[in-house]
Amino acid sequence: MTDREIRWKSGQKDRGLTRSRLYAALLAAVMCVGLLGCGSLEEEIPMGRYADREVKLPSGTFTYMRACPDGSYYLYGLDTNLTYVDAQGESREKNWSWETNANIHVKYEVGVADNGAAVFAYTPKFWVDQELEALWLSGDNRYLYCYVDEAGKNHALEPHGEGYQKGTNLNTLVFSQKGELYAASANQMYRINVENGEADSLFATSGQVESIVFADDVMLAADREKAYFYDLTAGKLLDGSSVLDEFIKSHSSGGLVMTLADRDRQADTAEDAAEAELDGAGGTQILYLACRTGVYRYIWGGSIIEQIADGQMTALGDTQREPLALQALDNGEFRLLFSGNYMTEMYYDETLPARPSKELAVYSLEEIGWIRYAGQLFQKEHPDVLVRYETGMDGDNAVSKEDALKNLNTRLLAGDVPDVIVMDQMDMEQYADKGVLRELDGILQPYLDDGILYRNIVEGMRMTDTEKIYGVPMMVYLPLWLSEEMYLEGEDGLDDIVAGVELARQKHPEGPVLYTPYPKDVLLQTIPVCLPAWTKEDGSLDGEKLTAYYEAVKKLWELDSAGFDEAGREAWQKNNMEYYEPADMDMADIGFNYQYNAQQNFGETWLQLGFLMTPQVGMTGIHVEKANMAADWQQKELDDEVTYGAYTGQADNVYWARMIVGLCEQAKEPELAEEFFEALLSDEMMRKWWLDRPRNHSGLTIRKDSLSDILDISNIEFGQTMGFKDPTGINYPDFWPTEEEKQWLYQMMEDADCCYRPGTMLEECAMETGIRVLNGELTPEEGAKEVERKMAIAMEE
Amino acid sequence: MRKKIRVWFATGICAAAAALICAPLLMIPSGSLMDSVEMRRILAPILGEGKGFAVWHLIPFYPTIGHFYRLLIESPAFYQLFWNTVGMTAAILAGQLVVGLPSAWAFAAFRFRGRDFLFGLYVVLMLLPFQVMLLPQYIVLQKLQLYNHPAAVILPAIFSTFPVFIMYRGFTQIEGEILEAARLDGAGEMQIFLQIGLPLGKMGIQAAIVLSFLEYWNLVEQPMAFLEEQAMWPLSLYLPQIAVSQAGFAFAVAVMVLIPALFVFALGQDALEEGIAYIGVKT
Amino acid sequence: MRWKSKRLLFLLPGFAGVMLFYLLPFFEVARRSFVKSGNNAFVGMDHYRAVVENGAFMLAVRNTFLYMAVGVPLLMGISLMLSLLLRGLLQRRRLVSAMLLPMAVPAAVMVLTLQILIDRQGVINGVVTKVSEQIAALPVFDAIDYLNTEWALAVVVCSFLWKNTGYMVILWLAGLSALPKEVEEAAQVDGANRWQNWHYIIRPGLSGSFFTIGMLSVLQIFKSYREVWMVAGSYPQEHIYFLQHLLQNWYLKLEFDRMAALTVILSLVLLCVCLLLQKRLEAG
Amino acid sequence: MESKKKLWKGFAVFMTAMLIMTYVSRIVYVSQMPRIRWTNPVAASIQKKLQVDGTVEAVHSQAVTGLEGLLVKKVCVAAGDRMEAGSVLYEVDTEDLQAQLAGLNAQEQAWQQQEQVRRRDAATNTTRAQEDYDMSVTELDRKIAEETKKLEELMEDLDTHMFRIPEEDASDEIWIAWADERQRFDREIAEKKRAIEDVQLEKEKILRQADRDIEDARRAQNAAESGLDMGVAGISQVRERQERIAFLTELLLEEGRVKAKEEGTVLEVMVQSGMRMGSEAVIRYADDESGLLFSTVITQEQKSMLHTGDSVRLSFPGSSEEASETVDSIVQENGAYTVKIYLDAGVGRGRTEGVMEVTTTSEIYDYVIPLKALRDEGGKCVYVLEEKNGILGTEISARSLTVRLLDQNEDYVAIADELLAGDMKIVTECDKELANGMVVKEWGE
Repeated sequence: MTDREIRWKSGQKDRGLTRSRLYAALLAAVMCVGLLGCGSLEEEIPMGRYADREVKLPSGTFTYMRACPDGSYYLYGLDTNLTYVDAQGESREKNWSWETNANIHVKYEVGVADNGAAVFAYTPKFWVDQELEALWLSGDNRYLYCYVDEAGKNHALEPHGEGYQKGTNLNTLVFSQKGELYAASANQMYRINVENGEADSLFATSGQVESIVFADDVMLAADREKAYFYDLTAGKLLDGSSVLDEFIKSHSSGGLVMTLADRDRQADTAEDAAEAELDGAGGTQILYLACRTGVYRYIWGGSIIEQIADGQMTALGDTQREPLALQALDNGEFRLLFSGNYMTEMYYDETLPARPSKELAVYSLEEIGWIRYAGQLFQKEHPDVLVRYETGMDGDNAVSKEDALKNLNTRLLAGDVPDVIVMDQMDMEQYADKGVLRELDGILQPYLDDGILYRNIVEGMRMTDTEKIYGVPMMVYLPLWLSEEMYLEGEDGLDDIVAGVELARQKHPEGPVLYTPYPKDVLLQTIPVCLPAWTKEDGSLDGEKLTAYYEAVKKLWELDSAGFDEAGREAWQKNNMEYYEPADMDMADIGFNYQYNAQQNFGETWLQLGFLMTPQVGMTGIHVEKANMAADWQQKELDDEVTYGAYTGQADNVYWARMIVGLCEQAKEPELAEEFFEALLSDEMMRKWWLDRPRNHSGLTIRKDSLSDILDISNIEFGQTMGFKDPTGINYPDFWPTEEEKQWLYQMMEDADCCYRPGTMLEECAMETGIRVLNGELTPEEGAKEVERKMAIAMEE
Repeated sequence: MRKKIRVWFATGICAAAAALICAPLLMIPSGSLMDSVEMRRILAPILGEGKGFAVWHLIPFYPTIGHFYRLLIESPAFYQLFWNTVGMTAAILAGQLVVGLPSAWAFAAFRFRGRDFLFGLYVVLMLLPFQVMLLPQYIVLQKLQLYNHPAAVILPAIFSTFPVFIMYRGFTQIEGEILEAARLDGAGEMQIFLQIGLPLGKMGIQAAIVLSFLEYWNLVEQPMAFLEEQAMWPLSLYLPQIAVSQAGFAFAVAVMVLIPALFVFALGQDALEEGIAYIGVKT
Repeated sequence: MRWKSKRLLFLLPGFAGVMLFYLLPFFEVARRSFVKSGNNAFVGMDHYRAVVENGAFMLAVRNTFLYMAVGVPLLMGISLMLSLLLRGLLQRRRLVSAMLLPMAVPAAVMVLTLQILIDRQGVINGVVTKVSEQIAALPVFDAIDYLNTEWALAVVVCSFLWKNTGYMVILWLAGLSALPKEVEEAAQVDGANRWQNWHYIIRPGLSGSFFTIGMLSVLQIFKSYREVWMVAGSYPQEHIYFLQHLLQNWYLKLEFDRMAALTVILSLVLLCVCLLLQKRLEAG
Repeated sequence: MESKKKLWKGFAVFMTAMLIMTYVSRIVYVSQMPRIRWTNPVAASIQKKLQVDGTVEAVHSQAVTGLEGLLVKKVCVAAGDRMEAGSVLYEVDTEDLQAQLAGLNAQEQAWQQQEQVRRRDAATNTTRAQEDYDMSVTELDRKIAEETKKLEELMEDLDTHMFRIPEEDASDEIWIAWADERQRFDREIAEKKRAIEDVQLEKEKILRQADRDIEDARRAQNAAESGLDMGVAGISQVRERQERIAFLTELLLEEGRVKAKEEGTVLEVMVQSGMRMGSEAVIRYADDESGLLFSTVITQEQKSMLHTGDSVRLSFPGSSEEASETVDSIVQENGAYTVKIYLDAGVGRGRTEGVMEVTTTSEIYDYVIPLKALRDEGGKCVYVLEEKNGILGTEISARSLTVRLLDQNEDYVAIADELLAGDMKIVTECDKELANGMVVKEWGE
């Protein structure tokens, strides 16, 4: 190309540049659209909720609080003196002479008036009056009453009057603002004149009235069923409010307290209150009700009850405490006295996020339904905790196990450690050696001492080198063979299995015996019970055992294939192919839970090696995901029962550990993690899981009592959910274990002590080489050497 | 005449080499048109389900565009990831130009103590495998609050030493005298860089762009480590673990990934050719 | 001095980024290699000793060195030869694009095709056995399980060449194009045969490219680990057990301090090689 | 250069195509997404309404029995007629009546003569029996008198003996003799007493025998008069004939018209003219003061809503009449339950069917959702909306949650489960078949 030519080309290029620049601009525009796609907007959290702060109580335990309109209140406890706390918080004790001889009286109820006068219901320790003592001894513990005026002068109060039933106790004593005493017995409401004890009965009640409030001249008395409005001046019962009754009926369990406040003083809540007028009572009052679910507001005489504070994240929500008294303060705050001598003040705080503060991080490699369920339950019980459950790999996406582990290790090394780790498919020893896991002996000791857990199973998890336990399985599978007749006699390992299959083969020359369409299946069924035996004490691989294993497996494979000629096997594999994809099945999910629609051609198999996965399904019809033969045979009305039993490979008493839970050493919330661990191990959690989701195959719980409870839950209770419907819609009824079978199951759980954990490196090597041995590429010896070689490198590292 | 034979001989060999390299790639378009049943049947031996050897039909017996339909029409996930990848790669390339170019120029045009040592260090950092850098970079990103954000992949890539290394080669073609002459004429460093450096190093820059594109278009390790939210993932993570049952779909994805790459090659090639021609004229 | 500060201005942004994202992390790795992972107690050379004495390390070094020794020269040679041939051709552009294609294929798909081709019952074995059956002369070929025998390394090298040839051809072309045309034309006028043309003109001109392409080949060797791992898994056949397998397995075993030590050793070795090469090639 | 421009154009076209396809595929993806509507579970009680039809009939429907053997000439009432006391029901054929009457009278006379003869024999027997009785009484009285006299003498001897007690110092023999003497006296007195008793016993026995004889005689006489000796059947037959004669004569007086004895409504007439009546009922009617009975049959499941003593609302089709009644009895018969409600007086007069309605309100359940939200996939479950973030950012997906069923009516159901929370969004409507984990969108346009 001559110079001119090139320049020409380049020149032309210059003019051409403008159009290509246009395309470049277009390209840039397209690219920035892509960029926009990447940003993620910050998710805004709803702000503002009610929180509470504890109020320091004067010394002594207080069980009664009388709120006064001006924000001050009286406190009283059975073994303390009446204490007055003014609006600023200073407390003054009232010392009455009557109080001093406290030791002679056992005080039960008390009622305090605004001016400090009080009435006590008590029983003297030493009876003077024989007749009363007789009454008392006869179990009718009738109270005596004493009135103490504000000065401290006391005189006995003997309620009498034509409507007054002598025998009943006045359990609720309340003074109105005008200082009149109103008392309620189990079914009657009285007004008692404190001077002479004159009691006139006002109205009958269905239950024991527990709270009484006064609005000007209308009294509201509430028992656990309904609220009674009583017009004090006219002296007659007014018609009640159905809304209030319904609310009281549904919220009185766990403690319901109420108080009244003038609407005008409740500045902020006033203007949005509905303008309802109760006839004659002048609706200037707001009734506040506090119970476990929160604080509610009822406009006197109105027809709606609104919730203004959520009890969840405050002391109200705490199941251990019960609210005893409620006081509405001026600035929309509330003061609450709880059982257990605990008082709080609830205030509204804009800055607090509506979300809980503490966070519990739970990690597992794959999604485990039970753990998520337990997390949600734990969160419901601990409203101030957010349980964040992360999984390394979520089903469909494509992060491989090594990548997920790499991500986890990065976070562990960088210090961002989860609180609880579920180590299914993970190498527990490695994390234990590196000090990531916390030893659980301390926590487990009480469980083991009083025999709650199966000791052998927990001991099975003990590390050989450090003699400590770092992880405990929540559920286990037990090996179980199942066949139409007694092929497997004793429990002496692999040769017994081979002998059994030979027996079955002689009986049924045609078709499969063990139902293993692919080489992988023979390995799947036998590795779990043999792998634990392959590692010697010092951790090295036991070559002969591995060779013996491969020889036995080869024999099994030949036996199973003997039933087919070449073409027959191919055809059989073909018709299994569409529901069963061995290629992408790796050891992680050999737990027999792959989608296996073998029910159709089940009839041809006579001996099944599987794992028992659901406790509450009877032995006679063992439902092992892969081998629900019984159900099939039952339908074929075979006369003889299905026989079953435990089998062993080279290792005996093997149990398959599932949901191995461990706690992290540098967890951010160690005591919360411990609490979660104990919640997981609690009987309540185990039972709830089974009651709520009976049709699941998470395994047999390691808690003795829960296992027996679950097994005892009668079949009917599960009603419609019993039975297993396979994809083609055939419904297999489950069979309920008989008593003798239950004992057999408990015995198996007792002596299972050898732990098998899937997903280790040895298992993967053994599996791959095993397939090559069965395909004839390698002899069993070569196979064993191959595995040894590979493991050598791993050990070497 | 001899010259013609030699040319023919050369094209023959190169064509053979190109054919050999592309042969396996032909499996991708053919695979993308094959439905999963046929795929399973011909790959049965590999899956351990049959005897004999697997065979590959370059022209599928039962072709179907089902995979493309599922990929391009049915679910918008592909596009979400596609634009993520485009955005990320564009940002990285732009960033590398803005940052890498001056560094490369600095190495090429200036003499300063420890230049060679620093350049050697750059090369070593380029060579180090990502596994090693995973943890420390994670800590750095965590501190910069960049974890789980596209910048966690973009920033480290922008400051990668790979483009610097390649662009440096482009600049070394320029002899020192021209620079000295330009400096004598009183040209500022920036002017020298823009007037002389850029045009001369154009070839190195375009090579760097193409090679960087190749590098970051199929990036796997970094996004998997630093991006938790799937919505930010690049295309390469859409199907990193392909089971045979999804092979057809994976091949379809591969086809869609190759198309933009083809354009970039062609354009990059073009620019390269031009750069080469341009340089030829200059010197 | 004005120039000095100006010049620094060029290097500074890039260097700052490199410092933040590469150098600092590298020093962190180096620090961790001298310190016990749990309580940061200074341990000195224990980790290094542990690494060096480790059996797997020796195996990995031998394999990696073998892989490099075979892979890099082969790659450079083939791509140089191809680029020399391509230099003169007209359809150069299309052929180079074709060769570059494997680079653009996502790793996962490339692994899938590889598995289909080189499985014991894979396509290649199938074709070869079919061919050997037809032609009586050839001995009967029994299927080789490439991944589980010594052939594994051959397979890895072939896939390495297959993927990176196009890549290197571009670089060689770039290097060749920088050579002055006139000198070559003059040589042709003097009747220099091809070999002399190569020896006296082209080879010296390309010395700079030798270093770049050499380094980039080594880079591609390290980058190819991902494919090897996806095909052969964490514990492959012993011949293809490379340093990066060791790194990854240690990482999975949380043995970060040993991994750090190995990284430091590796990077020192690379640095020396690089500086040496740079000095010799620059000078030459 | 040409190819360069073409390439840039190609690349740009490709990128814009991809951009457009992004929107197209998103539209397609969203259009296929099932659309749902959701609600929050509400704390409420379940109201169940049970509406059942039933029949109304008389409690114990009265029946007019037919007159045996008579021929019906004309029937004057039909089913459903009102009838008052005395209104004519039907008329009997008078000739046939007279013929039967004559036959009966003849039988009566024959019987009368036979009766006189029997009565005379009986009278003589009774007088003889009376005389035997009187004689035996006087003889026995005499014997008793003698015995009692002897007893008194002995008593006096004993008293005198008692006075002659020997002194203390007397010798032993005297004491012994006195003691023997005293014992002898005691013995004789005991014997005498025993003798008197025997006589009295014997006297009573004879007297009783005598009474019985008199009694038999007198009864025989009565029987004779009353003709008892013909045996019970005979007597009744006689009496019956006499009654029938009386009745027929009275009917004859009425020219054969049979009248109603009390007021009521005719329910059913089983006879027509020209038919000879048997002994069974001819007309069934409901008399007024006995109440009406509403009865219906309900299933086992409905039984749970109804208890004896509940108040229900009854309405009668075809009339605006309504009443609230209480359930009197619920009886189980082979799987189903019959409910019986006795209507108060005046309710449901003249109606034959009624509709029973009962509404029950259950206790307050925590989580009540519309029935259409409940799905059955191998166990009751509901779909709950939750956020799921995948490749396409955060999406709403429906997760199935197995629940326990507490109570339900036609359109609401009360469910229970540990994981349920008030703020959960439960899917009520969906335009496609839902599966677990499916991505959904809210029901926009």
